[in-house]
Amino acid sequence: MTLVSGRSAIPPTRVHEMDAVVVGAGGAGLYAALELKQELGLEARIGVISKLYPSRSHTGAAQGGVCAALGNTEEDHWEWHWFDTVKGGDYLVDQDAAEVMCHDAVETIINLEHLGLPFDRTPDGLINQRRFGGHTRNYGEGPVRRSCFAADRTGHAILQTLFQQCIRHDVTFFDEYQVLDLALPQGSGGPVTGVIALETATTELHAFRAKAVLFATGGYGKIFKVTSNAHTLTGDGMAIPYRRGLPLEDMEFFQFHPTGMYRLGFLLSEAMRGEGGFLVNDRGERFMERYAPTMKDLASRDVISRSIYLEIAEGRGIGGKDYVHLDVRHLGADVLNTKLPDMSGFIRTYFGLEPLTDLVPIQPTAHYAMGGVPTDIDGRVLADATGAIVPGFYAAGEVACVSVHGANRLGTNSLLDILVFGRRAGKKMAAELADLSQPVADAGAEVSVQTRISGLLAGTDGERPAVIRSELQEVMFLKCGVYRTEQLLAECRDEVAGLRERAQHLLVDDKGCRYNTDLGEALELGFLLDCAEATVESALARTETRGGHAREDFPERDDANWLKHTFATRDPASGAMSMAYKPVTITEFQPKPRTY
Amino acid sequence: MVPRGERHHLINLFGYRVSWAQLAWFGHRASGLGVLFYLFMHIVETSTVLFGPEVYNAAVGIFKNLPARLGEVVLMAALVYHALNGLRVMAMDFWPRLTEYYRPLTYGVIGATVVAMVPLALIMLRPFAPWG
Amino acid sequence: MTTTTRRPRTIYTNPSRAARPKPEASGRERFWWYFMRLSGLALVFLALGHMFIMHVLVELTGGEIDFAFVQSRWGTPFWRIYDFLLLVLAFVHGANGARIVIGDYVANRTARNFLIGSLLVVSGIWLILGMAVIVFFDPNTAPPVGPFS
Amino acid sequence: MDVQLRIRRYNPEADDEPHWEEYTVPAEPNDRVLDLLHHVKWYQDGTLTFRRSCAHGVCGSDAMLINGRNRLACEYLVKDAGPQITVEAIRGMAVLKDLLVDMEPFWESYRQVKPFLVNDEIPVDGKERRQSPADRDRFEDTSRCILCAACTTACPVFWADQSYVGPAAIVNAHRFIVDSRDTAKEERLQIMADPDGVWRCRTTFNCVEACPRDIKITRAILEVTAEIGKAGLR
Ligand SMILES: Cc1cc2nc3c(=O)[nH]c(=O)nc-3n(C[C@H](O)[C@H](O)[C@H](O)COP(=O)(O)OP(=O)(O)OC[C@H]3O[C@@H](n4cnc5c(N)ncnc54)[C@H](O)[C@@H]3O)c2cc1C
Ligand code: HEM
Ligand code: SF4
Ligand code: F3S
Ligand code: FES
Repeated sequence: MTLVSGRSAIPPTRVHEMDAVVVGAGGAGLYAALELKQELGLEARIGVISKLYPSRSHTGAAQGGVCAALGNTEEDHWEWHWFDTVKGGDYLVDQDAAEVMCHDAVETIINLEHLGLPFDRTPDGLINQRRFGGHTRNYGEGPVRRSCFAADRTGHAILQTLFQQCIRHDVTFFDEYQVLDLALPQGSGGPVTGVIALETATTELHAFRAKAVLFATGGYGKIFKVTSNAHTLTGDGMAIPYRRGLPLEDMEFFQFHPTGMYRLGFLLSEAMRGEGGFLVNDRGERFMERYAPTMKDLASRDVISRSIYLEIAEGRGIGGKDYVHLDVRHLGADVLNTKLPDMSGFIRTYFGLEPLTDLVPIQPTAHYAMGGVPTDIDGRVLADATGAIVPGFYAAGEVACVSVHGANRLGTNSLLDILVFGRRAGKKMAAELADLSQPVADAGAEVSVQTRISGLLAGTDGERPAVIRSELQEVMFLKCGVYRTEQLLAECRDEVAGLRERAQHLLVDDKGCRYNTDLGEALELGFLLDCAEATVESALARTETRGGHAREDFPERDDANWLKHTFATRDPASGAMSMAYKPVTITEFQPKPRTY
Repeated sequence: MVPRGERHHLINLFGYRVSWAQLAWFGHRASGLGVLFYLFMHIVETSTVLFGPEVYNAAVGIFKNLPARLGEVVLMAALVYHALNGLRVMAMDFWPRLTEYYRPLTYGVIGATVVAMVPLALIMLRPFAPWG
Repeated sequence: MTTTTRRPRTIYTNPSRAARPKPEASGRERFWWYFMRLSGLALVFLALGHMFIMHVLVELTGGEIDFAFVQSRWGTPFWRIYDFLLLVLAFVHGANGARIVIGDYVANRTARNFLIGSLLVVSGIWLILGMAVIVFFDPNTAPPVGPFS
Repeated sequence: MDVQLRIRRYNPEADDEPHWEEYTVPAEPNDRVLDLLHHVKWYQDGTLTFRRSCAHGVCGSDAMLINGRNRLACEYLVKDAGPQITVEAIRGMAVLKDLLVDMEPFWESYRQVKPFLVNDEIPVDGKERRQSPADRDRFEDTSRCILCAACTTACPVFWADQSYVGPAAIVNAHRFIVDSRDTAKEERLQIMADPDGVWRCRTTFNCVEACPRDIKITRAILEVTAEIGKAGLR
């Protein structure tokens, strides 16, 4: 074993035997763990491994709401929701998966209420609902109230409720353990037999042996400079299987949310527009009336983000700069303080502006990964574009791509995604557990993780991870952001490759074993770079404009050639990238031009 | 300029800025303990009545000078403050909604103590004062 | 070279069943909580009244606190009962307050129990002494009487 | 503009005692203290250790004692903090490294209050349980807690004795005690009536002043106390 400069070496790996392991304690992971416990009984050894305390997960940041066609405040049907999801995703949605999601939505939301979620209520005590971008009545006729919410912190309420119920159901938590690799002893075909994790408190390695492993590690927004995502959303759960030769699906589709706070990136929820706020340019025009005459400021996110960019490009940004204004002044103190208290608070805290009297500077911000680890509708991870399954390996939440969001996710559909598919994955794992093989150790993975860590700790010269990370974020935002071209993407690919090269020599200041978060950040940088690589490759491959992927050189949607998903794979041995394609499942709704 | 939200804090004690409300609590605790200590002494003093007038009058006599009288003024202040603040605490205890006004209530208690103590101190110190 | 001390971090399993001490004697603290408030209310009149009479009225009327004053005051049952109530309530209120303060600052169980025990004993003795004075004082007999004679 | 940042550092592997260190960090008025800490960690001294995630006050990771008060580093702006900023770990918890403390006792208190809805009866129609907006409003305030521990570690009673269950745990008990759907109220009140429960609050209001969510903590504590009074526990 390698000795780390003057310190005791990393001690031998500790082993934990579990029935099933969930990686990630956001909405998806917690719901799966809860479901596993409920299905298998309290004696089942269900471990939730999370690099953050569960209540810190980014699900808690989600604001606007979660939609389900409950029809509590006006007529609504899950089929309408299904249509909106497919259309919102620019017809790249797998319609069978979206059908499952929209149908299960109703029952899932009710179940959450039973678990204790503090939804806002209608006067007769039902779950209250409000409007949200892209959600329409009767297949596109006009906005509908479909989003269920708990003030403007629905995600917080979901996260807390699920965490609380997991406590009640005796789930075993391993908090502040960072998963670094999969146990995949027989190569990328599987089965997956556990994970290898680093205990942040002690820098010890732990091998978790389990028959079933679920990844629910969230997104990777930190590859971009301006993002609504947390510092900890570094795509670990995508990069790990990718490194082991498993594919990543639809990585070119990254959603830019139209209303990020200028320069800071934090989100001002769509709920602000749902309640009646609107965007204005330098001339004071409500420019969305031009781009989306029906839905106006509630059109889908990609449409609005692009519209903002066009306004800015034509010099109508505020003061000619790269932002526009959100106007919520007319909503009144009551709405701002009771329905949107957190949003109003952000504006006051971080801008020092008063939403009642001031216009709020906003700019599109990198928000949500539509792509990710490909799975079927039960969370089982796909080994390739033909749909083969990796036994014992599941994924759910933002890390996964089922694909219910296609090329662009509708607001509130992500919380729904993590809930419905987190829950389904939990159920499926419980059902399949008996048939899965006994876990075996993957000594190769353990050694390679050990070597990686020892190497980082031993290095005495090299670049600081933060330097490389900020360059990466800069280049991705500029060249692989809202608008893309062949040339920009090619430059971006080369620069990312250069950064990957430089990242071979990192300087980690902290050589200690106690809470070495410096080491943790260096490891996360590696994951970010892998995600960036897959994103750029996929973006280069797709020569059309669809949803969140806008190519200036291919401005039209190209259904003839591109009604298919990209599967980006890197061969672990040679390092060669390859692209494969999987056709979109179309059952009910034939692709049509998308107008709002 | 005092930074936003800092106005309600007096001093930085052991690295934590002490708010008026925290000071009020500390004062309540100190005054309560002080009065309790006095009560101990007072019982000893008073118990001398059982030994007859000479002993008692001598015992009380010990406290008939300026320093002792000043001590009694402090005792009075402590009790007045403890009582007023106790009433504030009790009011909030039984009407939790009043907690929203804890700042004005705290200022009120401190102010009222000061105001009440001016005439009380003047009266109590009269025998030792030039105007007495 | 510094050595690493490893403190095993707790992994919480079965949290809803484990390590959840049964709440002990919950009614006790509730009683004292209410007692502090109700006695406090009574003390506003008793203690402040007492102070007002002894230090303000006496001063304003040009009187003097001496044996004769006590003699005349404890001559009426009203003042005896008044002072008895004041004594007991103030003492129990104050002593319980001191117990709370000890509880706040002395975390060590043994030390805390010892201090609170001592407080109890000392206050007990003092309280009995005080009560004895009020009960046994005989305004008609000038020479020493009572338990101490 | 440059900011003087004084940080109380402690590395258990190297130091016997915590000590203060000073850093000069470039800053804009609208920067958060968290940005300054990041600047130190990323470009000056990678060993500086603290927790953080969301960076905008919703995850509760980064409660610290900054300029004499508990606050979230990501919610405190340089323009409010001034050019001299002192940062140390929240008090009353064991410091494990620099600004990072042992949160286990905090979670233990949280778990102690049974922070989960108990009600296993599901409406026959399979729909949601009904709850009037007024009943829903009763726990609106306390359900906003992000478990940042700023309140508990600002409480003088907790500083002196960590066996006090602390305001954060009481807030989370309140969340369920006043929820019309919950069926374990008795049990929770029993827990809250423990000698280390609500009785130990001395209405100091430090918790209220520290809470980044402006939760009316003392009010919640006293509402729980009143409920215990009503329940007539033994
Ligand atoms: C500001 C904001 C607002 C949003 N608003 C909405 C909304 O209104 N409606 C909506 O539907 N969606 C919204 N979203 C999107 C939605 O919140 C997220 O997509 C969703 O919460 C993701 O949940 P998750 O369970 O997949 O992952 P997360 O909640 O992100 O959790 C990830 C978990 O994985 C753990 N983890 C990560 N890496 C590792 C590792 N290596 N080892 C161990 N553990 C690891 C983390 O500790 C964490 O517990 C919003 C997103 C943001 C950023
Ligand atoms: C005059 C009327 C009085 C009122 C209204 C009053 C009220 C109160 C109240 C409400 C408390 C509880 C405070 C809390 O829980 O935070 C308290 C505590 C206390 N009181 Fe009094 N009290 C009075 C007189 C006295 C007297 C005469 C004494 C001394 C013998 C005394 C000594 C104490 C002590 C030592 C405490 C504990 C302080 C603490 O816990 O910080 N009080 N009082
Ligand atoms: S009550 Fe406020 S300060 Fe306390 S943990 Fe919750 S959010 Fe933090
Ligand atoms: S600071 Fe502590 S004493 Fe009570 S009011 Fe808050 S819990
Ligand atoms: S980092 Fe999330 S609250 Fe500050």
